[in-house]
Amino acid sequence: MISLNGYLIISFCLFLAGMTVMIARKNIIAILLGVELILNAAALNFAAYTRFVNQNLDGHVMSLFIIVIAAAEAAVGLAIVIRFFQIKETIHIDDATELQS
Amino acid sequence: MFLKIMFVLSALLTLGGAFLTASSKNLMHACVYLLACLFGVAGLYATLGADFLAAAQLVVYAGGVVILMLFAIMLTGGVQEFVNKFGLDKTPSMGSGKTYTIAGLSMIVTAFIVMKILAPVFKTPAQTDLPAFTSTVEKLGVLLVTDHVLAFEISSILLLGALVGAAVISRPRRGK
Amino acid sequence: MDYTISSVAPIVLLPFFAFVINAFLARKGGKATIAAVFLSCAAIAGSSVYAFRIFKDFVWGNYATNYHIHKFFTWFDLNGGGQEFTVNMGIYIDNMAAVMLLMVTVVATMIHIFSTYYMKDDMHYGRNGRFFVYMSLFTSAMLGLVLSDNLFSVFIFWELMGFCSYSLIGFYYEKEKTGNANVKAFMTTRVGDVFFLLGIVAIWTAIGSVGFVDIYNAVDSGLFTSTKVLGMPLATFAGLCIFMGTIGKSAQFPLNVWLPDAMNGPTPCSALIHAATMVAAGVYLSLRIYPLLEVGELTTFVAYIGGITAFGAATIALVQTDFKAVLAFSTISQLGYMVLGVGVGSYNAAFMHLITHAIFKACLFLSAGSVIHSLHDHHTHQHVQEMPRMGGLRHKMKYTWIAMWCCTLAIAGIPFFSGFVSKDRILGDALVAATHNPVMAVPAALGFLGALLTAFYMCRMMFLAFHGEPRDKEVYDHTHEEKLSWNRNAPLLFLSIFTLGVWFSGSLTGQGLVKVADYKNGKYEWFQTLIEAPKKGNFENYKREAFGNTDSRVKDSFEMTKYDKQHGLSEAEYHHVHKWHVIGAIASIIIAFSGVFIAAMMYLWKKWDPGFWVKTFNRYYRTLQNKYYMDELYIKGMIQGMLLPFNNLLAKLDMGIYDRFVVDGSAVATKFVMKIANWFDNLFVDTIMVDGTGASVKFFNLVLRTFQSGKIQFYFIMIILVLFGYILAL
Amino acid sequence: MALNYLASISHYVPELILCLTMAGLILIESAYDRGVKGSAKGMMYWGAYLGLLCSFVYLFKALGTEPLQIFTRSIVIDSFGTLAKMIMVLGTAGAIFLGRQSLDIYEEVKSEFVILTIGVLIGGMLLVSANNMLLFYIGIETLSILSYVMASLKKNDERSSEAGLKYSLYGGVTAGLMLFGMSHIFGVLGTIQFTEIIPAMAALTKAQALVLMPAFLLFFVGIGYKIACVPFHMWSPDVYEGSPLPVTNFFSIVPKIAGIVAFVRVTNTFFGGDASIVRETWVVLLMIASALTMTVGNVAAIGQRSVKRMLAYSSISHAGVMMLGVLVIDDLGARAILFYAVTYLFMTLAAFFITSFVQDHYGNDHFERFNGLMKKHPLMSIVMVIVMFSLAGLPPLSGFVAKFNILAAVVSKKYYVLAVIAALNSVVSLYYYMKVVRLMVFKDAESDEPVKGFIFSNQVVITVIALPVLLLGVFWEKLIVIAGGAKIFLQ
Amino acid sequence: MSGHSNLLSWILWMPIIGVLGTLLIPRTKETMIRVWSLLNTVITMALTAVLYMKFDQTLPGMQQALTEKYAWIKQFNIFYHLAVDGISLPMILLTALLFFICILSSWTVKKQVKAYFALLLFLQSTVFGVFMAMDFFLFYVYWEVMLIPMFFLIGIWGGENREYAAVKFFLYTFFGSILMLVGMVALYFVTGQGVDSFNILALSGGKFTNTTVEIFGMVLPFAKIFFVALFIGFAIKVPVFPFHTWLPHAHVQAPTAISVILAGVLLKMGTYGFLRIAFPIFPSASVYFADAIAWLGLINVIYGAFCAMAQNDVKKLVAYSSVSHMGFVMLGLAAMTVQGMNGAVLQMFNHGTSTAMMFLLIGILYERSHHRWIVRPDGTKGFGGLYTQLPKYSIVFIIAMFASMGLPGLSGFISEALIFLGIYSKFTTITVLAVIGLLLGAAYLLWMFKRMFFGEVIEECKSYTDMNAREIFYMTPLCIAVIVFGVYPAPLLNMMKASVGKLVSLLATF
Repeated sequence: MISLNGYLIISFCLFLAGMTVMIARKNIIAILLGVELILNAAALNFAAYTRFVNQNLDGHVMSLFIIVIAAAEAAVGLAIVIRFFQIKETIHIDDATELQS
Repeated sequence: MFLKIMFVLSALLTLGGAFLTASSKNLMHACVYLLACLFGVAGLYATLGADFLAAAQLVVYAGGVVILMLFAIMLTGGVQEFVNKFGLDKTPSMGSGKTYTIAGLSMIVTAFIVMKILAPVFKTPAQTDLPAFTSTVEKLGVLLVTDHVLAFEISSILLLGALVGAAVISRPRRGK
Repeated sequence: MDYTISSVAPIVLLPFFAFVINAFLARKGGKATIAAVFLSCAAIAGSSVYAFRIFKDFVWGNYATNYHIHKFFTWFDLNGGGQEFTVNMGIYIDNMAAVMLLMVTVVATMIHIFSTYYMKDDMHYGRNGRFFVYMSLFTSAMLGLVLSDNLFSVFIFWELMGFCSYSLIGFYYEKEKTGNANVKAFMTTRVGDVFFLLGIVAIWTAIGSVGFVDIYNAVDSGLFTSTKVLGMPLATFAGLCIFMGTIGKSAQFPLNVWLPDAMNGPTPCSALIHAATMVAAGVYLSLRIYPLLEVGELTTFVAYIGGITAFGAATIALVQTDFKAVLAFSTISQLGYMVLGVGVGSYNAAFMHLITHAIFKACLFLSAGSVIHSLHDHHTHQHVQEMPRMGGLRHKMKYTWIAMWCCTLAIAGIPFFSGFVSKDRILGDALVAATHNPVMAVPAALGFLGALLTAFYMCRMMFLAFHGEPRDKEVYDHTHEEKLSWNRNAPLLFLSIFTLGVWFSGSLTGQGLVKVADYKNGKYEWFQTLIEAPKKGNFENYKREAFGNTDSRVKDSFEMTKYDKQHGLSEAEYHHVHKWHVIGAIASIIIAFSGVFIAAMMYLWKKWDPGFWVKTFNRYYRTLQNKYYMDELYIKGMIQGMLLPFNNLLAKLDMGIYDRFVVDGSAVATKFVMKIANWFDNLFVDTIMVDGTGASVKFFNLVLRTFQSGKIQFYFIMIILVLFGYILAL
Repeated sequence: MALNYLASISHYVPELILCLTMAGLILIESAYDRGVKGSAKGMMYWGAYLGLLCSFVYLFKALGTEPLQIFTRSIVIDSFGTLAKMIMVLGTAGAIFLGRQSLDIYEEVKSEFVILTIGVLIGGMLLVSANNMLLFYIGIETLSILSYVMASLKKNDERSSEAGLKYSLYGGVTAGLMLFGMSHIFGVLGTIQFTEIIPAMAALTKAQALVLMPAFLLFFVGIGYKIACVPFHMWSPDVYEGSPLPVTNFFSIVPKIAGIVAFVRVTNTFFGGDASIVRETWVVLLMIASALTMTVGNVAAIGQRSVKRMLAYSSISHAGVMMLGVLVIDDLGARAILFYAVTYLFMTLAAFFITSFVQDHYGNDHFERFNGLMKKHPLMSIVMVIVMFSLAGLPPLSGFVAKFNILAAVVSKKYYVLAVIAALNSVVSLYYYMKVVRLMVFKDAESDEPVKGFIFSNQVVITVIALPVLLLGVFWEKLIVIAGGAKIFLQ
Repeated sequence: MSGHSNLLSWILWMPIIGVLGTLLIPRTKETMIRVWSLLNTVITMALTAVLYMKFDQTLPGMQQALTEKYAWIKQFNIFYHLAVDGISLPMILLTALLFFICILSSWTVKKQVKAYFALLLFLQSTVFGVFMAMDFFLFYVYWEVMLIPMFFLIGIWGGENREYAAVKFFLYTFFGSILMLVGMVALYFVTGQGVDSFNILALSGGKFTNTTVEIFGMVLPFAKIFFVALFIGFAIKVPVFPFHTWLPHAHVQAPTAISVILAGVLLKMGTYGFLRIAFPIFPSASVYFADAIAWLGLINVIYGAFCAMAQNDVKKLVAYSSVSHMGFVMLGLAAMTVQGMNGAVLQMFNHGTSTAMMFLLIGILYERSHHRWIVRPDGTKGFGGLYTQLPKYSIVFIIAMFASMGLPGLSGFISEALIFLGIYSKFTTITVLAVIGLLLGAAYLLWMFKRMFFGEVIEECKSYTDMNAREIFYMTPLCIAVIVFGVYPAPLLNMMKASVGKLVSLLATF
């Protein structure tokens, strides 16, 4: 039960959930939530592989950095969102279509 | 056994949190569900013997990112015409049936892609003799100042840059 | 006497240098132009001296001997890099060329002299000079053609003559219609020329040379029949192609339409180019390639072309009222006789007719020029060319009248005149051919009919112009009395001397009778003896030799009876031939006289009313009753008389239907095709293919823009889809 | 040779200098009040230039030395990377120079612009020399996260912030995908070390190798996004358009070159070994991607009204051309890419410089603004003509030689069809490049007003930038020798 | 291997010296610029004359004594390799002559004189480069560089629709040459990147007859595939149907001197490419595709002529006539016989002179009339009675026109006759059809001449003045060339025959 497959399936589900959020949601902050989900899926994979396949702690290091960088990215992303909100007074993603060919 | 219960609980927490994050109609709720999900992932880390990771997950994500998100949600709730008092118009901006349909279809495709990766992995026989849990903190610490010292150090640049960047962006325009 | 380059080349080079110098001198005007005119005349006179020297050697000096001067030089070669190809140009003079040279130079000299009269007050001097520039160039080209030893150089000179013809027809360039006429002339002959070139190329490729001698040798060795081109023997293909050149240049049916229009040029140029020499060069060419026509079994075709032309042109000439137009059509008709002669195997007669025709037709045209130049319409300030406005001119221009009558009799085929000698032989040979091959009966019959018409229309022309009463009194009155002058009458009279048959045949009357009188001694038949078709086995002595200082003449003496032996005639056959010759001679005498008689009855004695014929064959027009007041009506009647069914049909076919629908029609078709081509070029290639590429790029661009919607989630979906696609592709 | 810890530092001086520069600049920026901004500005710029110069000098010294792995094999220092870094340093210097000039960067964020460019440069250098997935990821994120900020640097401009937004969202997704892929690669191969991948792959069965392909594909999404390769390019026109012009200029040089060079390294690492079935499939995928990239970039560029956007699209197509060098997976390709990068650097810099001047003066950078520039500013126009023709790949300009090298690399592997597609694309590209030339030279100006900012120093700089474009087209042997010497370190 | 003489380099770089000089002269001193340019071209002409003297006509192939070879890019074995043989020498002479004449005819250019002459001289250098380069890379570089000055010359100094024409010209030719680039690079690798991999001379000789290439899994013969690539590149330049549509636009819009260069020299570069590169390198493929080339040539001849006839713009008419005449060159090339090939090279030279004359004459007329309509779109006559009004002009026009339509005694004839002679043995049907081209060629020119020159002088033509001394001066050399080489083509043929023969011998072995 506690096997690689279980973790992989969980991460797979996380990934799918994250992608769903990113595509279905129209709220920009919600989309950022999706990003976090995806990153977590990847990080979980690293940890799972380390545990079950190769015991290479590099995987943990990867996960750690993913967590850290995700935080940084979230910070910058949110800052941009807020700036966007201040300018456009909306956080609806479909309002961000000023730039198109 | 404890491990199994913990795994099941964490898994349920993770998956449930993820599902609810994806489906909740309220952004604030979604954010909280995400928190639950991240807790679950931390639990999963714990079941994998990645104690340091679990801790970091809790600290950085639960303590940092999600709180940041919540602040952001609050900050963007200022305009009444569009949104309710939390700044969240429940239905339109959280996605509609149409968008979920599209997302669902996309997910089928995505699942296909990922399954292409996973299927052979699933087929490989599981390793039976897993090593016993040991604390990874020490090893990780050693790794971080030996093998991955550069990554450890240079990520400061990233963080510094992110800091500056976030500051630049959110700083109101001078002279106004 | 030695024949080196210096004794032959001046024939061509003198007029050519005159051309080069005149090209710079002539336009200066004033004395420079006079000098130019003089230079031209002197040059051609000089070449006639050289030509005469050759002629003397060939014809008089060494009687009954075949002479060939055959020298070459390398024009350019392509030897190098392991490849060999040489283009040799050369001089080839045999008896025919010698005769031709003399004829061309003498006629040209006379015409040059006459031109100094004709062109003198025609225009200001600069223009006069220009005329002589082209004349000199033309003469040198014509002489070059005669001296050529191969088809390629023939073609070169041939085209140069075409250019001169073009320029001289367009001499009065301020007239719109000269522009039409010269384009028409050049283009029509060009149709033949390109095929000529094709024929040259075909022969060159097959036998590696286009020298006449090499061609004859190849004919001997059977190369021309064994090689096949596009499914036919090379001889047929090449012969046909080259004969197309003849058709174009000699204005044979169906390319005869240009010659009447070519009369837009000055009359001396018509005389030289469009009557005496250039158009005859076509016949000269077909004589040169006669073995090809024979081997290629084209003689019947050639005979039909000649017969149809001879008769058709003559019928048209019946109704012409323009002085020069009658002559133009008669030229076509006579050229038809020559071609008919080629077709029926009457080689030497065809050539003889070429010579005789050149002389009397040049004289006729010069006379016409003399007449036209004298007649002025003082209202329009134009020369008068219409016969209805002439009449009774013999009183005013006696010498012209005499000269012209000589020529008319010659062309009409009256015994003792040169035309009879030559034309009668052609007709006789046509009869003989008809007895051998019934198909040939048609050209023969056409020839005889044509002879009748020729006599008729020529005499009609004479009667209308010179006899009777002046029909346009005013013009008549303004015409000055002709005075004997060196540059007006002397050339005419000089040429008219040579319209006598005695120059060409030992007997005064010609071939048929001379055999009766003195058949053992064919000595005086110098034409018949010297000019003979290139035949198998004759050419082993024709060596090509590079230019040096030695005389490379080849002398083939042959016995008196060689002519008959050569033909391989048995006694019975000989008698058969002779019998038909006699019959032909008698018939043609009768025909000629009856033609003259009918003309005289109609126009001179006015015994027969031409209106009668008009009435008989055309019930839409009133009978013309009064002979004395017929000046305008007569012509009108005559024109309406053209509605005689057959003539009408022919005339229409030639000038109306053919010209309009085939020549102009092909122009229309060409225009249509080129419109389509242009449209295709603009629309299809340009718009769809080239700009269309641009359009498709733009369309693609539009598609891309649709993708680039600016919606970030759409981009996400795209990523997924693309990954999906890639995974599927894996 | 692999060095550990402090021993490595002596080989990592260029980056460290830049880190110090960045830190120093932050200090300077924060130390001065806005009242004395003027002198601080100068200091900032000179500091930045100094740092870049030192870095460049050190890089130059490192050129041609033996490749070595430092920091316990997490970084590889080889000539290939070093040359790429030099190019990026130059590009950054150019971008900073332009940023100082441009009115498109507000005065109050100019110092941040400098800081961020150097940050991005550090990220790029990290990416270029990364020898494991971790540093690769950190490098790419450093590049990206700072780029998000740069894209939205034009505050209060909705387009700019939208650009940043899109960039960050797209970057987040692709980073996630890439990590997801990486994790599986890690799972199968058991290592994050690039140098260990070739032996690890050699040990794989075919079935296992096939597992890797989708994972690689996801990995490729991350890089593909960075170099804006079709079909992961969709963010780039929007971001390029929304960003301030100097930022666009910077984006189309430094991150792109870093991405490409890293891509070369990764591809060579993964597939440089034997010609397995994996490799063949991968090459085919790359072929399709690169052909699409070139075509889409070019075709989209045709319809643009704004020169900046046109250049943005054209940079996509150039990335496609450079990818041709990637997919041949050998030294010839690497050499061609380096050469291409050098020329591309100068051409792009010059083009953006001039566009910037025009935009600053005439308000926008639409094509019509270039009308009749030849009469007003011959030097500027001549440079622009040279650059445009060079971008299109006309001899004797360096763009041609670059394209020739790429084609040579492609043809050496006998990918003729691809070569033809690349060739045809350069015809399409000529069309829109020529449009600029046409307007400048053939048309009459809308107004006689000259561009004000085009002072002598700028003229000198533009000339200096344009000279290599011209000279490298003729005297390119030296550079090709250098680029050819810059071998990729694999094991 | 370094050269013994730097003459070729001098010729090649002399115009560049001219460009530099032009740039140094102040913008306002226009006459000085003109004189300097003229002087420069005179020097170049003198140098080419020296080249002609030094040229050994008996040698097939390259002249060793004149060859220059210096390493350029050792890494790729690219050399600065200049040489001449009998095929390129006539072209070089023609180029030198035509540019001299073009400088003279451009005397009246008023717009941006400095840039104009600089570009013109630059163009000259690139054209020389194309004809001298024996390194494929060098050749390609010159081939492409040539487009740049041409683009500006058409685009700035052209007619009202000049931009479109310039762009079209540029894109079209660039498209063609880029395919050539691929072929060139492929050759480089097929030969193993050795010292001679870019050496045109070393590549030639049919080394690739048995090489194959795999595209999408199909094994195809290398030579044929890349012959097609090269063919398209060169065919666009010639231009061969259906790649010809840039030509009328470019010709019509270009200023007079540029039309002259375009028709006189640049089109020849296409056929020169065949002779120098496509045929020697891929002889087997050339023989294989000879049929196709011949048919295309035939279409060129006929189609160009038809199109020419439909034109009401006299310059366009002449432009289309170039299409037609270059079709003859293609026919000659397709023949691959000694006559055909020599004819083709000769035709390249002769067409260069005669068409140059035509364009110059039209330019002269245009300076007076400022339009080129034979018949205006509204149906009125554009010109009429020019013969009466401009007698000298008319005579020169007649010479040019008849040379163009191939009148014996003028230059066009020999080459066309040789081409027919060459092609007949290989393609009889095509020959029979191609003679129609001769007919049409005469027709459209004569018709044009008739409409413009005959008849009464129309009102607007009465103000035209006849050719002035300068115009006569620069028409004279061309007139002389047209006549002299028409009467005695041996000097030209002697130059080329050895080299051409060598090529023919090579092709004959396949």
